[in-house]
Amino acid sequence: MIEKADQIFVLLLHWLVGFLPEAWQHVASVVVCVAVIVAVYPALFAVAVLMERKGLGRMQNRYGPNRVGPFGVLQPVADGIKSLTKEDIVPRNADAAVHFIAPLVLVVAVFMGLAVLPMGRNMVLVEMDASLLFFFAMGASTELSVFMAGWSSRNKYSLLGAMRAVAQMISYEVPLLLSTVGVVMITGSLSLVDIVDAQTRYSWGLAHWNVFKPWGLAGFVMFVIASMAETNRSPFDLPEGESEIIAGYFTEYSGFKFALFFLGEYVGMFSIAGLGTTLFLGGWSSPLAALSWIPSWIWFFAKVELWICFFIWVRGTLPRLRQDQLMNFAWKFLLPMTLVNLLVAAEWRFVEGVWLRWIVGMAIVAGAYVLMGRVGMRRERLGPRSYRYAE
Amino acid sequence: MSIAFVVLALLTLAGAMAAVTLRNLVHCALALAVAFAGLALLFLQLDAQFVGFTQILVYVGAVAILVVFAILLTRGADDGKAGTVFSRTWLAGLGIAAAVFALLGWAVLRSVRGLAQAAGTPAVTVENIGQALMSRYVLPLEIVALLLTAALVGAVIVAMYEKEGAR
Amino acid sequence: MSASATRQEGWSKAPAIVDYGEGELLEVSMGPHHPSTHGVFRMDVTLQGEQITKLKPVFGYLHRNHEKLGEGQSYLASMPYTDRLDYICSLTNNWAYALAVEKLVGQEVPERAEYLRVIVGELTRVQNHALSVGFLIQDMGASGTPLMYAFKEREKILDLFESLTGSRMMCNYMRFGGCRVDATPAWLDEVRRVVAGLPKFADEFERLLCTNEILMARTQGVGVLPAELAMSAGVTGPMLRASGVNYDIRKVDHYGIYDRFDFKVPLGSHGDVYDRFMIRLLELRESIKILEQALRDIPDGPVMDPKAKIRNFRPKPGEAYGRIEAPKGELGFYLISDGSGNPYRYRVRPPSFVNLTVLEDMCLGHNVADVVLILGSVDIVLGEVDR
Amino acid sequence: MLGEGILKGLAETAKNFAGSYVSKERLTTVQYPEERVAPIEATRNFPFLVYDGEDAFAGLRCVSCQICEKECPPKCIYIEKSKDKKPDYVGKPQNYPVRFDIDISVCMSCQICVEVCPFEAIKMDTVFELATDDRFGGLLLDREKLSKSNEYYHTIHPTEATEVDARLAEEKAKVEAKAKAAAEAAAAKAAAAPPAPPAAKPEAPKPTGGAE
Repeated sequence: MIEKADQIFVLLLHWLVGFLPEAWQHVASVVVCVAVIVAVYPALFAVAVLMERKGLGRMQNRYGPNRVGPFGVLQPVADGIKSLTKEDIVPRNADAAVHFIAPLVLVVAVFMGLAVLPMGRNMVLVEMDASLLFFFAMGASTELSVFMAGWSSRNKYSLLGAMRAVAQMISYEVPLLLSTVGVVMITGSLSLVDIVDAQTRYSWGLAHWNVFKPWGLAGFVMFVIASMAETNRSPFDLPEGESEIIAGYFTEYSGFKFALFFLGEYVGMFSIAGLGTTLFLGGWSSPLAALSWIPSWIWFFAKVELWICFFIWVRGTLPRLRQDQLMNFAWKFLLPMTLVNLLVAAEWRFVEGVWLRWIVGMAIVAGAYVLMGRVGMRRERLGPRSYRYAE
Repeated sequence: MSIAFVVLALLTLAGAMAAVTLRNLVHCALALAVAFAGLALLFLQLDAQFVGFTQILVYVGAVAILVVFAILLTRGADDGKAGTVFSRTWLAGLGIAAAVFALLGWAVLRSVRGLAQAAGTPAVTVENIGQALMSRYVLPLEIVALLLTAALVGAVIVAMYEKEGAR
Repeated sequence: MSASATRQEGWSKAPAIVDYGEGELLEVSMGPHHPSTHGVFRMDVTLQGEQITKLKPVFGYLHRNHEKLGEGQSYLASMPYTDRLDYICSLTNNWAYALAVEKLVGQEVPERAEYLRVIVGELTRVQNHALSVGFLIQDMGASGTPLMYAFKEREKILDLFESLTGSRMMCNYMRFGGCRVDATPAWLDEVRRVVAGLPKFADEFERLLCTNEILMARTQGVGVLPAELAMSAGVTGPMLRASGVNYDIRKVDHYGIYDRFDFKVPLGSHGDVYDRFMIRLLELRESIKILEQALRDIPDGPVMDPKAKIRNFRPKPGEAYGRIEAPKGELGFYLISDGSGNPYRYRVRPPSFVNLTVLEDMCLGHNVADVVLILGSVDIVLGEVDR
Repeated sequence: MLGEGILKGLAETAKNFAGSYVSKERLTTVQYPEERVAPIEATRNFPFLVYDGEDAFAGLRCVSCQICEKECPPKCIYIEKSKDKKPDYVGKPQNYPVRFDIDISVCMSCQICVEVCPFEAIKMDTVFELATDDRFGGLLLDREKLSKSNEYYHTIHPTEATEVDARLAEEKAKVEAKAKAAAEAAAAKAAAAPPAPPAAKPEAPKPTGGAE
């Protein structure tokens, strides 16, 4: 029974394609899977948008949307209808073709990334050796669409936003990639399925997730930070920093194209959260052996949603950085930290004693963190101040 | 010669043609990105996953962006609207192109002749590449890494000097 | 040369990249429709990359002929219009105007009315400072959370204003020689309750952001205003004090009954955005102290001088300048009377406007993101700038 | 300095998030059409004309003195004085407004008209749901729309209305006493000397502007 619930979608797929002749089955299963992904993630997108608006509202001592449907659950539907029926405006001087293609490229690229994520036991669309590489390759191609959008709008704010976005995404791709290298080093595979399998082991009832190791913890934190920057989430939302450059690269987008950008952004968030979950949080595995009866796909999506919640929480709290600080943070802090983390991963691999490798690993990570944080803040002469009073 | 190959080849060629014939530099750069992507797909079609993905990651993700940035930073996006796509030294260009084509053609023909003896293609997985890089080709790899590090240091120094000069 | 960037032909080319012979510059017109110009304000910004090389403030989009209107109607009729100058703090505007007219005619104000003025004035300062730091962080991109907390607190104060004066923002409360209506004991108790809750709000706000590394990185060393420049430009208010100049009109002029209260003036030492931000929070705490003292000492008595005239108010010929320490700086009204029912000359010295004049000096060399922040730290209200 | 500030901020928002489910203090929104805030007595919005008794026309306090029209800062009041007269609350014949229009799209709710009115005839209303799709006609209130009963005034501003009523009653009593005294005096005089002087005219209530 538990097995059935865990594999329900796989069984469903087999049952469905079983009606077809043998030769068609492979193609049909791919088509069905793609259709499911293309249907499920926009639905999740709707949920996430609602969650975001409600969560932000609660953090700000207000309700958030609660008028459309019970508790406002139909708000995303209303939003969707609104953006679909809105006029599609293309600026007169815009490069119409590029302006049109940009959102499509973005959405296609982010959906491609989802193909390699194992969303449950035996639930991965394309199983390949280099799936991590594939994911990053797809992530890299979103930058081009951002640039296309910004450039083709012929708007100064768009252009500034696109420049910011591209610079930011390129810069943060480096720490993002490097923070995952530790996982690859330890697991010895670029395949996401293998990485999850390596984490689905339990000792004393506790899972062997990568995040429970010093290099994994540090890598996880850096991955989270870099992923916020990669998906242009607050506090790294400079490309669309609405108080500075209106809406950045999609200033001149409206209607359905804008909705596509919005969708692309959120699906990008899901995919990167899914990747982070896969790499550090054990993918679809349960944290405790005792909880393994819960279906694997529930674990995966729960973790992704939790990740999104964290993004929302951060967005509700922090102000955004400035461009040069963003770059400094990436190149002078995150990048060295990821390199140090590689060292820690190597140490973990080669030091024998269980306690010794823990202590050494944590010492290296914490020492580097404190050192670099202190030096960085001191160099910029930043810190709390005290004030004098005149009578 | 499958249909997929024909489509991909046409896509790549169309991108490449557009990259050299379009008037708008940014359009050229985007067309170049299409050509890169087509090439990557060709690699994938040949089951060379690692090369294919690296092609996308490096060329579409980084090189194309670099080109675009270079265009934006150095000149207005559509300077050179006037004038033809042919430069004045097109004759020399033609000569060079012919020479390169001949060389490539010769190489291809030679390798085809060689391939005729080989039976089947070896399965090149990422794992194989990794093994090879870390064992057989470890020295070249280290040399390349050293070279890149040196280049990186050099770039940092150049950037630092510029900053000092600006102050 | 510069105009070509905005012309139609300029648009059809690359996005207005103009060569001034010193590299490529980008001209951006920030505003009047821009999310963080605090109203309809425009900055013609010339950028090199994202760095500001030139900034020209353009205002007047909200010009409503305030001063000329004041010259065309009776002294009393200008009172509700002053509400609309700095619409965040209408009560201090009322006060400054009432003070100017009282100076003009030598009108005395009853004791209780003075206390009421201090109470509503300091409440106004509290809500203005809360709001301005909230907006500042909003400009920094904090998606509204600090602003909402500030609004929540402001709401309580606005409710107090409404139950005293009848209106939340356009209070129109003060009259020449006192205040329009008296406060009931219940109202004063309510004020005591709200004031008792204010330190909690300040604490929460400080916990939320004051030690935040991102906030410090964004604000420290940004938009530095040297004390000499601030003084020579006539900058006043928290902005001047953040630059380290001890100048508070409450302490200098002792207008009203401010010499009876024990409060201090916080001073900054760097003059950057962070100092301005912190000075506002510290002043908020000082205001709470004043409020506590005023609420403790408020006497009974009339709130309006019985001899004061409302209709047919004709001051003798003369002139007067009344100024107060409004939340944003020195707010002054200059009046010349020719003996008729209307002022001959009616002039406002708006703090926002004068403080805005140093915007370019503070912004040069910083980038677009900082401009928004620096503008936010000036704390302008366009109703007052454009009048 | 190593991210504690950020963590502290996150804790603060988390506290507010959780608090919004348990504490009213952390969820201050009032869901407007269903819920409303408790009305604040001093609230003012747009002016209306008070009438006494049942009949809006007969009881109208306004005597069309046009002071409010003159003092109104944005000049949003338009009054047309009547040619004939009707008795006011003390019974004295007074003019009444034939037309009394307030353009509430111009009115800025400053309540100066209320302060200057010597007859307690114009007061501030508290209704705010005045949205209309007719921008000009719908926002131009005429005398019929402006006239509201004293009872209504008592419901929206009870304290103030009671004070006003007391004041009016006092004045009325004073006027009546005076009239009575004058009538008695006149009667006495009439009894004493045959050529009767015209009945002592009841004085108009003293302008009370500014007392409020």
